[in-house]
Amino acid sequence: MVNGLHTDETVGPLFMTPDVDRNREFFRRKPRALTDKRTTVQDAVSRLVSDGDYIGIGGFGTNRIPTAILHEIIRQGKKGLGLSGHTATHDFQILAAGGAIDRVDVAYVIGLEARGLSRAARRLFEEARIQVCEWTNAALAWRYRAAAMGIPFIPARIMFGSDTMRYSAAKTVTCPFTGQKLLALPALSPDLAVIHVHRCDKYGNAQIDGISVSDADLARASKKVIITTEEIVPEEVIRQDPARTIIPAFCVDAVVEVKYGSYPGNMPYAYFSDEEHLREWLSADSKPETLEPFLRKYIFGTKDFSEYLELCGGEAKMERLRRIEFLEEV
Amino acid sequence: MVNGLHTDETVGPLFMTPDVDRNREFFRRKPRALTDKRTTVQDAVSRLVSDGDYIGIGGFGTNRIPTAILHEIIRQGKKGLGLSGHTATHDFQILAAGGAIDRVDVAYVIGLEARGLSRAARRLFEEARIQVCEWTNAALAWRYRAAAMGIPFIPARIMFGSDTMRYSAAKTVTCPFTGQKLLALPALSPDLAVIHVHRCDKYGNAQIDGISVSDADLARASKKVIITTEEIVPEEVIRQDPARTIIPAFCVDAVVEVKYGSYPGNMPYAYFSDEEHLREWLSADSKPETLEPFLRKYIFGTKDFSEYLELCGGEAKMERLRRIEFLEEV
Amino acid sequence: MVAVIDYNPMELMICLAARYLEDGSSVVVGTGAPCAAAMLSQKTHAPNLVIMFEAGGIGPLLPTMPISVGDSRTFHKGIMASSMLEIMDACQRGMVDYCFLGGAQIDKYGNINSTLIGDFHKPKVRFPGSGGANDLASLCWRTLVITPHDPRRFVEKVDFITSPGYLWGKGAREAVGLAPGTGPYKIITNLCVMGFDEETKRLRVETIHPGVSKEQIVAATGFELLWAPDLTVSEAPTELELEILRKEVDPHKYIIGRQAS
Amino acid sequence: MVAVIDYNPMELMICLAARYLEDGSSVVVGTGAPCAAAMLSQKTHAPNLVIMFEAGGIGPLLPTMPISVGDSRTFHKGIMASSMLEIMDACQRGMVDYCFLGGAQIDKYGNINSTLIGDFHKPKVRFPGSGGANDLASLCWRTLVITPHDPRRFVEKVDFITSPGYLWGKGAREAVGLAPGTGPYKIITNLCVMGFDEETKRLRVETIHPGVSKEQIVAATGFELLWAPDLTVSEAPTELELEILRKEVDPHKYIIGRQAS
Repeated sequence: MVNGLHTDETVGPLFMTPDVDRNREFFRRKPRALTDKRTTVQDAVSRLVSDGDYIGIGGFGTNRIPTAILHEIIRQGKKGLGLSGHTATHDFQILAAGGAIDRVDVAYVIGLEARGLSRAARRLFEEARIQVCEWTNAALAWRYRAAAMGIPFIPARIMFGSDTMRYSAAKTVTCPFTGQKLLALPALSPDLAVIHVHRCDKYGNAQIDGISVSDADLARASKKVIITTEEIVPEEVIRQDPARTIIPAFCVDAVVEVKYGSYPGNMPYAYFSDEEHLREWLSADSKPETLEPFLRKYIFGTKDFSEYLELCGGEAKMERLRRIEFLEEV
Repeated sequence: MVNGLHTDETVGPLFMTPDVDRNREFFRRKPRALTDKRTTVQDAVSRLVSDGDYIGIGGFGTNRIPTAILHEIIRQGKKGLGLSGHTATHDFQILAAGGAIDRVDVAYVIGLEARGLSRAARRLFEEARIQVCEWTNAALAWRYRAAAMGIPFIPARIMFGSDTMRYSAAKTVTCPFTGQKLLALPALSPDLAVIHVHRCDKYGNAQIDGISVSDADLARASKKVIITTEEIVPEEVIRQDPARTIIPAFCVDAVVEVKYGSYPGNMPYAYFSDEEHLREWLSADSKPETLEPFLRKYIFGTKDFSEYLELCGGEAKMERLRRIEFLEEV
Repeated sequence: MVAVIDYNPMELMICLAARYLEDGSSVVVGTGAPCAAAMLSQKTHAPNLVIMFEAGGIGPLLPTMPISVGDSRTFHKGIMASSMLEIMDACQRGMVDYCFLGGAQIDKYGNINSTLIGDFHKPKVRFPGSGGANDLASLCWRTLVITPHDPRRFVEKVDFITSPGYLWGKGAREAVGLAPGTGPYKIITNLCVMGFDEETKRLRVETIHPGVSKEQIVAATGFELLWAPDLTVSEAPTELELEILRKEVDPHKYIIGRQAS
Repeated sequence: MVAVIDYNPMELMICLAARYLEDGSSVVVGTGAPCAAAMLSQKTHAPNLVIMFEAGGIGPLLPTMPISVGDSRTFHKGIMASSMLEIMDACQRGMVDYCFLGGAQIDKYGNINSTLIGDFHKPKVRFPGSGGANDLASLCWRTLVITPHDPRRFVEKVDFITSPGYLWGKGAREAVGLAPGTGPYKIITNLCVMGFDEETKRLRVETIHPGVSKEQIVAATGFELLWAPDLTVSEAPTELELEILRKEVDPHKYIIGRQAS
């Protein structure tokens, strides 16, 4: 890209419409009542995940991720999903391994940060088996925010001059006050958000300890929301300290208690990530021949998340990860 | 306004520029270091409030308001201030009584909600002694948010078709994705924000219990920030639970410990509003002849907030308001 | 035999308003009569009504009537103590069903003035301004109004449109850019309940309060009203509604002790 | 007499980077060398450096090196555990001074590729993409890069501009709409430190690491480099820097045990 050739034209596909009037009609019908939304992982996935849905995952890659739901999505053989790749690391790896996704808004995918790259995930791109639109972490976070705010776009000052912009579906807009050119980021309203939290009540009023990443906006932006939680607490715990609520119940469709639910990822103030097991994943998915038996052992051969956890070392392993989280062990 | 005559033209004055590049230059120089910012009300006002400044007040009218700073602003005879009237009730009443303000972005002013209207404040308008631009509560809150986000405007779907819009300084903008007309709200970056909180450390890392109204955005949007606090706590209290921090220290310029600082307003979980004293204010400011001795007694005749509090009943009064807050008394 | 139940106009207005709030819906209320209506609604047919306050309180267990839209009662044991934009964002994305407004003037299209009487630059009477009223009227699905009924209030043309009703008629809201499907729903006064004619979007009397005549309503209204073909008498408060209103919602008679006009 | 201090290239790069972070400034870091540099900086000349992580951690008392930009170490006893947009908003409004980036390719204007090699629709090699890199490069005042120096990395033209450097030269950032006054600041490699020529905004070698020759640098760079007129030798790590780096910042040698190239 040189001076004379610079253009603000973008060529990426817009997977989700920023039509906020359509969203309003949907949200109009979404129930607000405090009803008991507790269910199982199996039920939540079979009932709320449809082939072709576009999904956003809470947390940050290997931190506070809803592993049980991700496993169940590939266990139930869901197909053709779209994904918001807002620092999607182990979450992307799981869905890619299961062949569940065929389109992705990329901010950060494939990599597991310092741990290396998932070759299975990478193959999706290098073999052109996935439709791709490029964005950035802030772009996807602001896109959630626009949808949460009920506006079709939000202006920002990123991506200009880059191929990230060129292969995105952003557009430009002029500020009517300053005359400045700004990037217009289209509202992103996933069909479904899946978010793991520290605690919530049976209605879905949820608390998160530590950083909330983009989950407040994601939960509000999404049409449906599945919450998995370390613990379901009495309503009184929520009402005792309502400033702690990050996600209000009227955004939530299903609540599933999954203790250790972020494993093998980190759950702040609870347990650290299992680096050993994440290395095993990365090693296994380097070749289709090793990925297949790995998935058979850990996902397709297990009935549910608790069987998976047992295979990975169960309570003893979690106790060790707890000690690492609390800096009692390295 | 009828069909044929409808126009989106707006005629209100834009008191503060939404030039985010200028703000960036200012914020570039704003210190980030954790330095001891404790000072007195007198020093904070004399050092950080200049005649002509445009000010935003935290809280919500008679709830969690920085009364001591407001009193001191009129005690020091500051003049020509601009104000963001984002549900400014008792705060507006104080500044109006002291003749400190000459322009206001109105969302809600003059009134004290169910308690009635301040006639002294009303006279400012009816005698055309104040420049006025109309907005709404959400408009001013989103304008803070735009400034906090570092963008010159934020789109919204309010004010259309109303005279509130006509007498505002909003403009319209077209969504490049949906073609929809949206209202562009210009970023509002006050020269100074004054916010009362439950606790903060000496650096200004602040916690608010209960609703935060628009204070998270206001603190980030404003060039300078004065925090008054019920209590200054050790840094460790903040670091113990960093998810509780609503305002980070690098936004803050001065920290003043003012116990009961929201009096006669409500401080959630601490003390209720003093309805008796607020009625006395409303009654006194109904006529210039009664306002003058009232101000002499309570503001100009007192050295500081603690003398004011003493005049109003001191600890015994605060104990009663504590009991009302905790529903032990009506 | 129908028991004769004694009630005042304010009590009637609150009971009528309460009945419009569906169970499982959400409502942004202010202080006063709207808050009383929402509380009554919750304690009768709509236990799952989600009550919100524009300063950030969501789903409180209201221990008493708030005196401010932002005081600590508004989030007492709430499901969330949030922020103003939490509420406004929820309204804007379509998750809030009802809101309540009031005002100094209202015209035949339900446009409301709570800003000023007279000239903008030197008003004869200045009021507080929009506050969140314009936001709620623009963004919530259905706007309810509880107001005294008199000709100074119900005027042909408001001096200032603070909050948009149907502006100048059908299609006008959409034409200026407001979200489709929104607008004023019912106007509840001390004389009658009015809705809006589907074709003209003009105020139309739907039920007349017991003991009130059409002439009284006409005399109290500064413009020509429409009348529903199936005009009926407003249903009086039930004994249960009154008992809950008086004993649980407003035991100190802060609201129901007030004059309705 | 100068003591001979033994250090490896990674240690040198971290020490050099650390020195660029001014006391009282703010920096967004990732994991690895940038985080080590910020920690070292804080423990030497810049105790008041505010360290931020893009997932939301602000001002932690880092007990150990984070393994993820969002793990619990990144807000351990922090001044705030916030959100991604808290960080990005702060960057966008101009409150973040420094950020660190890395990438697979970098060109003479400091444009960085961390997205792919080859064709977009069927890349030869796909990398993770921008993550927050483009955001930080667009919004922070000064971008620092710590990277190995080899000709596959320092290329005439990157296959994909993930994060903007100076694009095609002076004025280009402003021309496309990026905030004025921002851009790459220093590129720290295992061979040298490069800045940018004021006129052309091209990479310019400013200091050469001890024992490295100009020829080595030329051979490791796929485009024509500029050379500062006052070219000097990079200042080696001090004993104190190395001691703190090895004992306090990275005692397990997660970072300093790695190859720098």
